[in-house]
Amino acid sequence: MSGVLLWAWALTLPGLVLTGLGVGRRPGSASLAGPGVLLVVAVTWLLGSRTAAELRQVDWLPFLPDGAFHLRGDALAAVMLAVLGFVSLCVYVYSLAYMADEPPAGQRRFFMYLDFFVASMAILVLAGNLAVLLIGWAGVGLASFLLISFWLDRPGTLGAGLQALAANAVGDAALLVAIVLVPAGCGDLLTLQTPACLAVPGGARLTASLLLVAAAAKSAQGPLYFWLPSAMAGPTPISALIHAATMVAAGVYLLVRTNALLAAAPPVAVATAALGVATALGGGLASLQQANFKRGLAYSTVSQLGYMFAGVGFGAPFAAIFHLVTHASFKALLFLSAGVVIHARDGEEELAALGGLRRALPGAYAAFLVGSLALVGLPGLSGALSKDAILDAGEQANLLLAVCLFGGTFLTGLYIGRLFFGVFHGPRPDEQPIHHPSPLLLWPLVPLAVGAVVAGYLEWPAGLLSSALGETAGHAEPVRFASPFGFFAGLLGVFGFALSGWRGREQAAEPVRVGTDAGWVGAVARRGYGLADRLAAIHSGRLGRYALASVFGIAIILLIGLRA
Amino acid sequence: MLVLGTSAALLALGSGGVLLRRNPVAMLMSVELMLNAGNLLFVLAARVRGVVDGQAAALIVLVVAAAEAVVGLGLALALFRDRSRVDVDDPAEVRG
Amino acid sequence: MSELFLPLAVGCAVALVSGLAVVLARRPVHSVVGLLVHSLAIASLFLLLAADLVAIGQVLIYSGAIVVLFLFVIALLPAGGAEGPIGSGRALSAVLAAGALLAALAAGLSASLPAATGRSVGGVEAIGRSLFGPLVVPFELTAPLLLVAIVGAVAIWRRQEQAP
Amino acid sequence: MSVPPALLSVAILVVGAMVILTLTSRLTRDSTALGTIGMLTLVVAALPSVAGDPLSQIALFSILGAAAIAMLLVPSAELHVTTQRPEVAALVLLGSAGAVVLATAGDLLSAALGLETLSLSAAVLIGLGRGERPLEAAFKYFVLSAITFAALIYGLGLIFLATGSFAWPSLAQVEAAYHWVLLAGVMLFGLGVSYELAVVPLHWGALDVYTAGAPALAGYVMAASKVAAVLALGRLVVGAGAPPPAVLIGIGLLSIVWGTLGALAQRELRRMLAYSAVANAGFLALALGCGAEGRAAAVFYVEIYALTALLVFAALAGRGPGPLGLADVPSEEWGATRALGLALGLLSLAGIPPAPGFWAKLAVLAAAWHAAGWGPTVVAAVGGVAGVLYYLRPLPDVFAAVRADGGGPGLRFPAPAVLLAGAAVVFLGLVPGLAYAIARLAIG
Repeated sequence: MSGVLLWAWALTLPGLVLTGLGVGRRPGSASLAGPGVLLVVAVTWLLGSRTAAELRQVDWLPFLPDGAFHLRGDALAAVMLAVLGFVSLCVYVYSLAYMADEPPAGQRRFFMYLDFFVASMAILVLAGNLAVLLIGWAGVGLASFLLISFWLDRPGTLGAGLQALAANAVGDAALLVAIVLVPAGCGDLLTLQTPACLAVPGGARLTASLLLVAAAAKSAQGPLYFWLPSAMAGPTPISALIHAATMVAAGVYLLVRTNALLAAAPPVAVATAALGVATALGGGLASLQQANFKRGLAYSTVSQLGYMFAGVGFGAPFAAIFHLVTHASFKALLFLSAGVVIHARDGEEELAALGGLRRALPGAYAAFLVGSLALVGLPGLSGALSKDAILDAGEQANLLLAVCLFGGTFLTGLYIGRLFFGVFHGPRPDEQPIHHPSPLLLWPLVPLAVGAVVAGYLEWPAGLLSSALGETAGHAEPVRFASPFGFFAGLLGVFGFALSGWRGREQAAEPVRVGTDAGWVGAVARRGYGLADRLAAIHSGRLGRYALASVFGIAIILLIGLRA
Repeated sequence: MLVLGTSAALLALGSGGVLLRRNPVAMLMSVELMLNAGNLLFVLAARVRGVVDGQAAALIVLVVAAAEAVVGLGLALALFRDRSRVDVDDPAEVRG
Repeated sequence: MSELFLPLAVGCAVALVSGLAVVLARRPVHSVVGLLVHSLAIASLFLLLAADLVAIGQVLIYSGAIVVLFLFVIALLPAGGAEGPIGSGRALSAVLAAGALLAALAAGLSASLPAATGRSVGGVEAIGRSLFGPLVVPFELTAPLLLVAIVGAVAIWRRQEQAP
Repeated sequence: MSVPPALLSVAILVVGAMVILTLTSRLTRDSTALGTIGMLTLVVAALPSVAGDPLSQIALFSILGAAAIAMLLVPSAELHVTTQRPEVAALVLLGSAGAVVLATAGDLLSAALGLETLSLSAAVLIGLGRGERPLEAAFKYFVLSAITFAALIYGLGLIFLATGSFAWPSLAQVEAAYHWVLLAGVMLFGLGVSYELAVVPLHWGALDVYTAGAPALAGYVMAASKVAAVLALGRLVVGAGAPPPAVLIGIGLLSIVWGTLGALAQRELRRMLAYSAVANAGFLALALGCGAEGRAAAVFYVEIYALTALLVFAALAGRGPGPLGLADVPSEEWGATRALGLALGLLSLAGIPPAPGFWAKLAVLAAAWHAAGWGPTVVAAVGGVAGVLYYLRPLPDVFAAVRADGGGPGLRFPAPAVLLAGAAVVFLGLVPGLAYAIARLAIG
């Protein structure tokens, strides 16, 4: 079984080829088996003997400090694969219906991108060293770009995809530097913190900071958050799978995987926590200001990823992974039920045009309610337990940050309540027709809703998840839970949620305009492209100028070379 | 020393000519000046070093100069023959 | 060496002045005449440096073939190859660039030069030994180069002549 | 006297070219026979590599490989006069001969002759393209190359003055009095070779050629000259210890920044590729300045880059020489082979692992970190990842335009070349260690 786990990343590739060749009556149906088998493999491994497996082909890339082709299948990887398989299976089924209006070639392309994404994500979590991690890391970035830009004829999709690429590129640059600066023989994700591997100027702080930058870019933290809301230009299933449940959590995964390194660099750990808390609060505030349904949810994702970062920074990698697991199911649920709404309204995403859909779309209504309550942390639901774990760790590690995070739960209640009541309650703003969703759109919501309710009990009270993860997610001692801190945080969230309901639909739909959208990105992009245009304009095509520049260049380089 | 200085000056003079002239043929003639500077250097070095290879190399470079002139003039002729004005800065449709 | 100084100086001066004429002459034909004089001056320098065979080659190939080729092409160019006025900016930048190149070369050459000693070598036989001895490979490699030049010139001409 | 294997290959290439030229009138109509003779020559010319050293092996394999792909593309090359295919094939062979000489020459005078053979054939090859634009590009390329070649010859004169021979020089062994003369000579010679590399500030002519030349021929010119130039520069740096590493690194970083910014500004695919070629040349120059590991990385990089660029240009061959605006990509007629070939090439150029372009960048970065430290590594890393912003831009359009049945009859020819180059790219991506090991042996 362990050997199969190592090669789980290849499971969706047959589907990719078959779909590409046009197999299957309904485009994409040939791809369905991939994530299903992936889920089965991961769960079987977790329920079975849980023997870790490794594959190490040394000197695959002889020029790197650690250029082995190195896969490692362990508990952390299996948990991530299980989440990936579970959410992607739901999303695949959902997409069969959601994308059914596309031309067949487009549907096939969509599923091929999805298959490619799942394979890349699986490589990412199975990677044993930085070099292999990069394959998955870049692969998911590429898949994200392609899927954000999937609807090419719609304005802004390409720009949104390029934004995602740009933010990813920042992280990739940091990762590239990290991969070459470690001493020879280093690169294994688990041994980066050993003294031999920290023998570089800068040591643990430098390496850990570079990984933090990479993770922040992938998980839309801090100033690099800007691409995630724009990424909502892609189809909604993509927003659920890639930009909520799995890919954006890759940064969290990386930090958890290398948590020993973070522990060796306390200042960076504090920075991680602070970054997470700031993003959790900022994301929550920003969500309140969105006029667009999906963007509101996207900022919620930014905010929740901030909780996970805070958990890692507090020295509780297990809490972060736990929240990652619960968040994957309830956020995917929220997005998919939002997708039902958007599909029913022919792509309408503006909050001002949505409202009063409670009776017309009871399935989506129920699903969104469950997801919202799990998100705000209604005691007993999954989100409550995992958030509790993070807050609890924060209380012990850094009380000030933990209190800020505690306050953040109120924001969570406010913004999700605003979206929920704004879309489903109140009067209908117009009388546009509503398509009733096909069963294929609704069925995938059921397992996700179940997950959103019960995922927390994977850990509480029996400690199943922490015992399964063991050392792979730090010293995963079972969390205390039902701490007063966490309990009151849940109540605060519910209070915020109720407050939004009480304020009513009209106010809810009205976005609070403060203007925290990333202005700096636009400015940087304008400057950059302006500079590029000016530089390109130097190339006038005139031979005289070119010759002049060449002779001057030769003279100057000769002078410099003789003086150097 | 004198000849060495002359060759360096010729190289610079030729490069100045390439930059100054708008006529492609004059430009190529200036390039020939630069190549002549190199040849002068070869012969001088053969003398200074007492190695005859320099002179032989100068002969080979003469051949190279001829080959270059042939191709260069061919291209210039093809490009400018149908134009009303001969100016190397005129064909600027391709902007790298 | 000292008895050679004066002739060498004259040769250099003629080479430089005629080179200047090539660069500055307003009409291309004058440039060609300048190139002819320049080539002969270089050949005389070769003679003074005891490179008889190279001098002969210079006269035959340069003065004989290349200069004539330039003349032909000028005749074929529209308007006799007359060029437009040259702006002062272009002149200034050309002088500056040439000056920069000269300065860079001077920086390399003036730093440390040994006294010009040397002994005269040359003669047809010695060059022949060189061309078929140590330099046989480069000598043979002129063959593909010339082949490229011939094929290239013909092909470019055919391109214009047989264009649809 | 035994003939070095590389020279034997050169002789075979020249003979092949002469055979084609002799039979021109017959081969004009029979493109199959033309291709057969051309490919046969290339295969036979590759045979001597069995007896060669790693340097000549790598030079022969990469240059002749590029020539083979170009030979497959000759039938689809957009020529001004379509009856000139035999001349084009002959010039490809002769240019390859020049490139092999430049890369493997035993002395500097031979290297200079090889360089001139290569750049003259390149200028003519480009000049034969359809329309006025290729001719203009060829003329500019030629004049600029003539300037740098004259500087190179002067540098060769200085080297001869300093050492009294045309052997590959060494700064460490020259008499102290001639130190500066030799340094100046090596710098000028190196700059002359760098023109083929297309680094800033000698990139102008190459930019025009990559932009306006017929794709089939521009790809070949780019690949052959970069491979040969890297090998020659690498040998120069090993032997002479000059140009100084700082200069190479400086030129490299300048080219990376320049090429990246320039490519970001482009709205046309060919021009974007041309500017990105400058950025890639920057990586090569940077690597050449980074010690033994760096030189190996440079050779590794140039093999992969040349192959990938050939793949991209092969995929663009046959569609006509005109500009291809990024906005017009969807309306192009893309067969599945060409579209996937283009996509694979772009992915590799952008540095998406496991495409080999990414390994090449990593190899350069690793060498840069050890030899040049922080600053250059970070600049190169940022320049490298910024590539995704322009290389991947057309990708969604290309994928969306794939039709299994697409591609008219005129686009049939490039398919074998695309498949050949694509297979090689995939191989290098999965087994990068082999190519790196050979590169290390050749010039480390």
